[in-house]
Amino acid sequence: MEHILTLLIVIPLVGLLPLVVFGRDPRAAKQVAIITTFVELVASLVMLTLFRTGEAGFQLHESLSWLPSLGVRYELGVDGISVLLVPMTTLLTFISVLYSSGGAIKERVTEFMAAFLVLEVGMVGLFLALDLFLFYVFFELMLIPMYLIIGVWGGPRRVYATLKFVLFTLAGSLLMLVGIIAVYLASGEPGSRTLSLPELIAGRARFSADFQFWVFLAFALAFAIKMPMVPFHTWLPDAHVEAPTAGSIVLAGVLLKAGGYGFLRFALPLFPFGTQAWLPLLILLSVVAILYGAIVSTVQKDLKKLVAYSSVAHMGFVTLGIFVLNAQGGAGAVLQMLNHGIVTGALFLFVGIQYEKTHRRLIADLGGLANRWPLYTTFFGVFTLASLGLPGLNGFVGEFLVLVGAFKFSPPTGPGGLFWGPLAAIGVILAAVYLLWMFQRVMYGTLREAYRALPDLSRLEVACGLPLLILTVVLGVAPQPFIAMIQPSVDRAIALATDPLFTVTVLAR
Amino acid sequence: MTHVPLGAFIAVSAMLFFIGCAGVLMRRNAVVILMCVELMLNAANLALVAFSRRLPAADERGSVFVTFVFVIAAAEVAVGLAIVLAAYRNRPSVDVDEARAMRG
Amino acid sequence: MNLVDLVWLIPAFPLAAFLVNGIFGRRWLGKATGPIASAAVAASAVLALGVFSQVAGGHAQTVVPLYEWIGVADFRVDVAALVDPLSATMLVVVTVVSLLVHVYSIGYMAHDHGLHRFFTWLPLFVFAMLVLVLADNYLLMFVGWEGVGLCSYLLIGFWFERPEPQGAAKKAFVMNRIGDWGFMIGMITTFLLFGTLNFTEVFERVGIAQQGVLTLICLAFFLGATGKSAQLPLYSWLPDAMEGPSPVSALIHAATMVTAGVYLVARSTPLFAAAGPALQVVGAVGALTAIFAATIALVQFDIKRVMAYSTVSQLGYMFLALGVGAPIAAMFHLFTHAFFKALLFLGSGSVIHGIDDVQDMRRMGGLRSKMPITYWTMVIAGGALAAIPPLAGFWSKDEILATAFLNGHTLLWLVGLVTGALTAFYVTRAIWLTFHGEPRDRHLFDHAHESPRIMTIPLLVLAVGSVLAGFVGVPPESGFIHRFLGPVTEAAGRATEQAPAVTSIIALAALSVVASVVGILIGLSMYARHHPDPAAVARAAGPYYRVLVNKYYVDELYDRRFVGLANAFAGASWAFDIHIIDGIVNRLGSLFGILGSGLRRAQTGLVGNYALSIVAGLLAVMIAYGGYAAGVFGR
Amino acid sequence: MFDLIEPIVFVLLSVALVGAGAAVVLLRRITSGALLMAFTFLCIAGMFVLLGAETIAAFQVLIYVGAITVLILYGVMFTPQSPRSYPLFFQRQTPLAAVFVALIAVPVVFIALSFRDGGPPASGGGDLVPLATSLFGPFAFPFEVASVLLLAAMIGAIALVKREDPLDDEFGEERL
Amino acid sequence: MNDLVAVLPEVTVTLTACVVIVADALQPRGRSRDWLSLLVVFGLVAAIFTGPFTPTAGRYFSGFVVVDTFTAFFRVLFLVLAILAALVAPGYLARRRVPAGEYYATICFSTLGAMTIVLATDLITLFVGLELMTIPIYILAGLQRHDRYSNEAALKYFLLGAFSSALLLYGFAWLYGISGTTEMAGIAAAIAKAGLANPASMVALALVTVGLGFKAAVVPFHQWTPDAYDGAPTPATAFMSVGPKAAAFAAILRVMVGGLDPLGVDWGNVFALLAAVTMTAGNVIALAQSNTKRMLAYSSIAHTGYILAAVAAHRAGGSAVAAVLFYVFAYGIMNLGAFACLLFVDSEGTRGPTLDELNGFARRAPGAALAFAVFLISLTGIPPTIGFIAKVFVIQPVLDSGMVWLAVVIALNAVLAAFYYLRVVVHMYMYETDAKMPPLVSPRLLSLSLGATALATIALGVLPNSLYSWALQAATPLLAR
Repeated sequence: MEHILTLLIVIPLVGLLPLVVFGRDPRAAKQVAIITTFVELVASLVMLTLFRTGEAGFQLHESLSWLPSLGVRYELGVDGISVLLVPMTTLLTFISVLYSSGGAIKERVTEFMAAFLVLEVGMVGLFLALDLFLFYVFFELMLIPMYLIIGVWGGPRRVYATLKFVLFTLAGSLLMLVGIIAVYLASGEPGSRTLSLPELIAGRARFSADFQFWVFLAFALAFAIKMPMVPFHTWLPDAHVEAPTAGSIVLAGVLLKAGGYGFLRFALPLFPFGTQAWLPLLILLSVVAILYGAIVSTVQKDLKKLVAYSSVAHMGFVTLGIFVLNAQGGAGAVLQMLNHGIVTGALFLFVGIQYEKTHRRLIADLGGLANRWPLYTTFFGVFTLASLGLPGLNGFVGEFLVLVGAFKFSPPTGPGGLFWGPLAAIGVILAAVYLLWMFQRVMYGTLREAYRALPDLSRLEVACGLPLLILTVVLGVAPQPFIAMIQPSVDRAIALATDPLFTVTVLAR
Repeated sequence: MTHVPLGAFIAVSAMLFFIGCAGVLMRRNAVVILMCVELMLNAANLALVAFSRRLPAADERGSVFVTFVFVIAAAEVAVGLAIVLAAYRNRPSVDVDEARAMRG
Repeated sequence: MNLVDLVWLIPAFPLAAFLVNGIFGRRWLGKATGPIASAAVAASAVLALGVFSQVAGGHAQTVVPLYEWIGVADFRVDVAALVDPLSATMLVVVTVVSLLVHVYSIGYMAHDHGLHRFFTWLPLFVFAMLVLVLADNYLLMFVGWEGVGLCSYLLIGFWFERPEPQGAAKKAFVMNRIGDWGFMIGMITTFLLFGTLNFTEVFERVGIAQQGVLTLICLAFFLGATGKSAQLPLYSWLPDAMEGPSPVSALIHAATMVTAGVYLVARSTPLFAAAGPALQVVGAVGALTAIFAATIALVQFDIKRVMAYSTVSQLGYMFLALGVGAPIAAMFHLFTHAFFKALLFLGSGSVIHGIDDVQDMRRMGGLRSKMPITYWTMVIAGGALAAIPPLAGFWSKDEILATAFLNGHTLLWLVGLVTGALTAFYVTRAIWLTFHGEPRDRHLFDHAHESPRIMTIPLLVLAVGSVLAGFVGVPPESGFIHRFLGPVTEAAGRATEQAPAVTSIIALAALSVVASVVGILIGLSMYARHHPDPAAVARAAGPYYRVLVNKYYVDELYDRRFVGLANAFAGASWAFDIHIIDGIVNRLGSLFGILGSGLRRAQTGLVGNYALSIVAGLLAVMIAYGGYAAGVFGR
Repeated sequence: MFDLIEPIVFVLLSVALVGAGAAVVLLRRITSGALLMAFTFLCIAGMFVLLGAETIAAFQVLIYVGAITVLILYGVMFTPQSPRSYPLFFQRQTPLAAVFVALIAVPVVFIALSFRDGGPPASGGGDLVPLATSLFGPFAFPFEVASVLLLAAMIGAIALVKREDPLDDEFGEERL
Repeated sequence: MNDLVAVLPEVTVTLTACVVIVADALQPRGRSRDWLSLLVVFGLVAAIFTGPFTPTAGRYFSGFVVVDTFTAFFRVLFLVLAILAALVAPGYLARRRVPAGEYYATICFSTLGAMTIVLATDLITLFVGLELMTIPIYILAGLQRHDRYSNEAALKYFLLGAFSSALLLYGFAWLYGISGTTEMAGIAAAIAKAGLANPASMVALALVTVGLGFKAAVVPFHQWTPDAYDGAPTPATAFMSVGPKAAAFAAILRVMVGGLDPLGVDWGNVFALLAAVTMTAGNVIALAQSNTKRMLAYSSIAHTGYILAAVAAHRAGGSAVAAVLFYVFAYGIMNLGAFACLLFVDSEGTRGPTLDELNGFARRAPGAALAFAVFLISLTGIPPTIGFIAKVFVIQPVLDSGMVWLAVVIALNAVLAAFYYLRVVVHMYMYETDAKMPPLVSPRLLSLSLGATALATIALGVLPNSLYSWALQAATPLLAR
């Protein structure tokens, strides 16, 4: 049990073997993938039970020497920031695989499942890695499978979309790699250098002010592209529109979280001064993302594009919450990541289901579905409402906490919370506008003849949606237990980022 | 008796070297280019021997080097001519400007 | 046993009904959904009355906690109920009216294929409304607040296959959201100021804040109230909301939800009282809305729209009351209004139901004989609305006007008085056009029929209510309701009022009665004896008339101008996204392509050129070395 | 006046050397170019003698003037060119090339003059003994490698020109 | 006697070459010659295993041959590359009627030359080795002698190669003139005295830079590369794109770092500039290529740039040299693999497949496509492959020596490279094949060796430590001073 984290990383790899062996038969491949991801899900829940709520530090810590000549360690651990994201990841992966095995993926099933298992390794490892280098490896490991998933099983413009996705991500991450190596070199005298996060935090006083300034920029660029923050977001709509349903689910549900997670886990604690230096810009971009994403969403004609742009807005709340640097904002940001993963993942799932049936994604081609698909309408409606932040559903809690944090935000210079807060709050109104409008145009009105024969949700589809539905309600009605898990670690991260003494000492040098 | 200074030898070798160099850049005939390369090698030889004979710490290394250059030059010419011939068989021309099927 | 501790059962029943009907309704329950929902609401109504009686029996104000909802650092919000006279009153109003509407709906919706949906969402609404009422902090209240908004959205759009309901529903939700923006800002600033969102704690600490900030907070909250309670400038969704089924209009858009705004402000009386200017804004907006809506109501022909505008105007009264520092009067009017306005809606619903779903009064007429019960009950309700003593409306409205006058807001009082006259006129007009005179549509008339008992009984009950409800406020200033709510709203500064002289009160009452009577008489003379003939008046009025018929062109302004502008802006930003932001990226990509094919040309395939580039390179390298050696490029 | 012999010889040799080299580059008739090249090699050999490296001079005559020149003459013979106008012997880039070469050559030649002379050869007399001793002593390894190089070149050259399969026959017997 | 033992691997290689020639001669014409490759492999493997028996670090042949960790590292690298080149060849040689015996022998000779370079302590041996490495490559390029592309490739490579050799030789001559010796150590000492300010050493240095830069295909001395790689028989291309480059960098390290370190600051900056230009030009031109073989040729230029960056960062000491060694190794196996993958799509009359000819490759030959994808991803530098680790090891010294701009240039170039590498994956996996596709050939030997190489690419990407620490050891002799 003390190696549960390693187990989490190994399970999908183990699943690859039978996949290769029985690869010839697609049905076998599906079963293997489903079983593997399910075991992984269970394992992650076990991990959740082993987690001790209320502790700020890293738990279930594992550390092995991996690349001593570069001070790189195979170091894993979870804390409040990551402990909930991992089960979310495994759940979404499981659902994606489950749904895809229902016939959404018709050709090259084995390759698809293999890609998904590799992807899962990357995603889970990302949230567990405590060594910068290891983190980077997992960060990049997610790239190729997703590249193939979009490019091979995607829509008509898939090649353009997938290359765009990869190049954007690489452009950011490679600069981050330079940053990571710079951190390694600055981490100490030759021989005593390291990339392990705990040690780096301990010795972060070595990082001079403008070192932090530049390296933070390198990190921030990578994360901002991954989030994505305006103006680095244009890869997202294309990628989502072209990606197969399962791809969209994990892309929106998990990959986007890598950015916010990276900020909170690495950028803030390591570079307090860099954070302070770039804070105003990042706050501005966050609020812009919130409003801009919402405004652009209102005029989208393609269902997936609309949800994609709404993601931009929602991620804006995450970054806003992170960079206001206070308890409410931080906790809200993490919750928002969790909720966005569940809700948007679900939205993409159901858009996909709808697309499988009608083969239409243009909102104009749809309408009146509520007549024939009461069940579908219910699911889709609930997730829409959650996405627009209806109190009582999970979307609200995160956004509201972020708003509280935003109002509290009081920088030494420049506009403060009472300026940003209300602006960000407008995003909530706009969300209602574009999401409800979308919902009406798709669900209300008169049904087209062509769709009369289409069946409502199948058992499989309900099975995919139900867990997410339950989580949506639970997290909305009783979020406190989860907050209790998140809180201490978030506070620690923020304390590290705002430690006034530290900033002084750095500036002194 | 008066000696020709080392610098003079080197200067001459340099002249010869760059003459050969110019030849490589100017002529079209593969064989002539080969000749020019040989001129350059000889210029190098001249320099080497001059150094080896006239340097304060004179030793025979220069001469040894030159001997090896002889061997290498021979090998080079042999192979070079073989290549030119092989090409000439497929397309009877030794004009290097006509050998541009691959470009870009 | 202590019912107050069971207060959570009150919302629990409707919630249960919602879940049962929602999950099993479509497949198995079908028509059974109606009785189930009604039963649930009945149960909570009984319980609510029990709680009310206990509170009335002097049970101290209590907080019934359920669990901790959100707790981050100093930001802590519990799910807890605050039971005090104010919430108790609302409990009764909400549950009782809801019960009646539920029962009525069983008949009214009997033939609708979406029956189960209707009886899924109606209890959900009741649940949300009860949460709103019971909440002991702003955030929880906000949950109910949004919940009722959602339900109203769903129920307005109940007949979602037709385009109008969709538009109306969306309009309602979005306008509410605009209000909610204010609510949120108010809420969060409140938290920043007082470090809590809990009502009682906030009110205790009211002293620490200076007036300016408080005023801002209150205005923010009031923005929320205007959205919910359809006040200027966010009123225009309510008339459109009439696209929903009549019972919905009665319950949500007359009796309960729309009064949430009033409730919010009444709840926050201590805040508003401490923030002077805010109250004046509230009063002004209220008065303005009152007369504004009343004038529009004068010329409408859709019976439900008349009622809708009258609702807007009556809500205006309530805010006027709040504005002049008479929250009790406001609550009192809220209480009575719930009965007679619900009755008016259900009545018009019954009419519409009786003449297969026609709403245009110009096609009605002479229905009195066909549907007597509906007629008489509506006459009573109309009287109450027109504030004819001793009907309910008279007492509450008269108290509002009296307080306004006595507190020195003469202008507001005058507006209220005129509005009273107008109200009397348009209600007379509505009733006359509907029930008296010659049937204007023979065919409809022949098929007209009285509604079944299940619908008429609720009408009767409400009629009784409309007659008697007023007496909780008798004698003025010291009736039961005043004694009951007094403690809640002491902060409202009633102390400023010297105990008013009875004579003055009677005088004012007399004046307002006169106003109403005048209104009625004009109405009768115009529509009963065509003297002057309405058409002639309309012609005479000319442009003014047209302005009224077109509701001051506000809808045009909102729906065309604003929406159009917004869409244009959004489109522009998307174009920006595609052509500028994404364009730059793609340009960059193609740039490298061009660069590449350009450099390709350097690869001429000519050995000579290659050799030359080597020599050129040699020269460059020599220069570079020389440069570094001479330190030209630095080291 | 005898002590002026060496400079005089040097000057003559240099002039001949440079002149012949330039001729190789500029002359149109390839055969005569080859012969001039051989002449250049001879001059170099003369230089070697002047420098007191008789053995190297001997090698120079044997290998260059002998072997290599012959090889090249063969090469010239095997690859006859159709007659063409003089400019076509030169590449289009000739002027540009001249400029570049000049740009490098001029400074380099001047730099070359800066090498300081170490006086007369320390060990007077022939260079045969030291050469031989070092070649078969310390430089044994490169010596072996060089022999392998010759082997490799031989094999390669044969592989490139030998005719075994019919494909080669489409090119005229008469040429070789 | 001890001397001979010291160079046992070299002797073995030579013998192997001779045996192959004889065996080839004995074999009657028209009979399959595939077994020759196994013969070569056997010999070369033997050579690898003789390595450990040679007496450890020391100088032999009266100090003109040095055997140290540096030598050992490169010996193994060269032999491994030669083995792979021999393994992937047979099918192609048979199809295109390329003389097999000569092919293998030539590879052996070239390898011997490369090994000589790393044994050298003085310019003479080094130059001889360099020529023995290069001249067989000229032959190799032209070995498919009925193919005019092959002829042209050989001709261009030879003429330019000879030209650059002359430049290099002249540079060496001047170095000798400046220092009065041909031993690196001596040169180092003398140069340290003279300094760059002395114009003569400046000229010498420039000539040497150009000469060695040409062999390693540094822009602007690179233009022979695409044409030579493109025209040469594909297996030969696979070999010449890695072996000579590795040898060239061995020479650069021996001469520049081993010999001219005192001037480091001066040539370091120039090399940094050259590196930046090289990687950028290589990548940008590769973007515009439509033929896979030619694209890979340009990509190999880009990789030269990355390696050169590490050389330029030699101030960082051991980590820089180790980075060069590691990268050369990584580049060797992944690039050779990538070129060899082209052998699957090999149609008469063409040089290499165009991108479109790769459409649907993943469906037609899943295994080969996967291997190719792995090599491409590794060349891009994405984990978990050796290519990624190699980039990391390069960036580290570059940053360490304070050349942040160069590190950023490397990063951005990697993005450019990703575009065209992954575009190949696009064609293989995301486009459907259409009719009139050239038929696929899949010799078992080729598939096996490529599979093994691909596995190695990933394995060394996951567990690079042993290799890197070996590289670090190998770096020490150069820095001992």
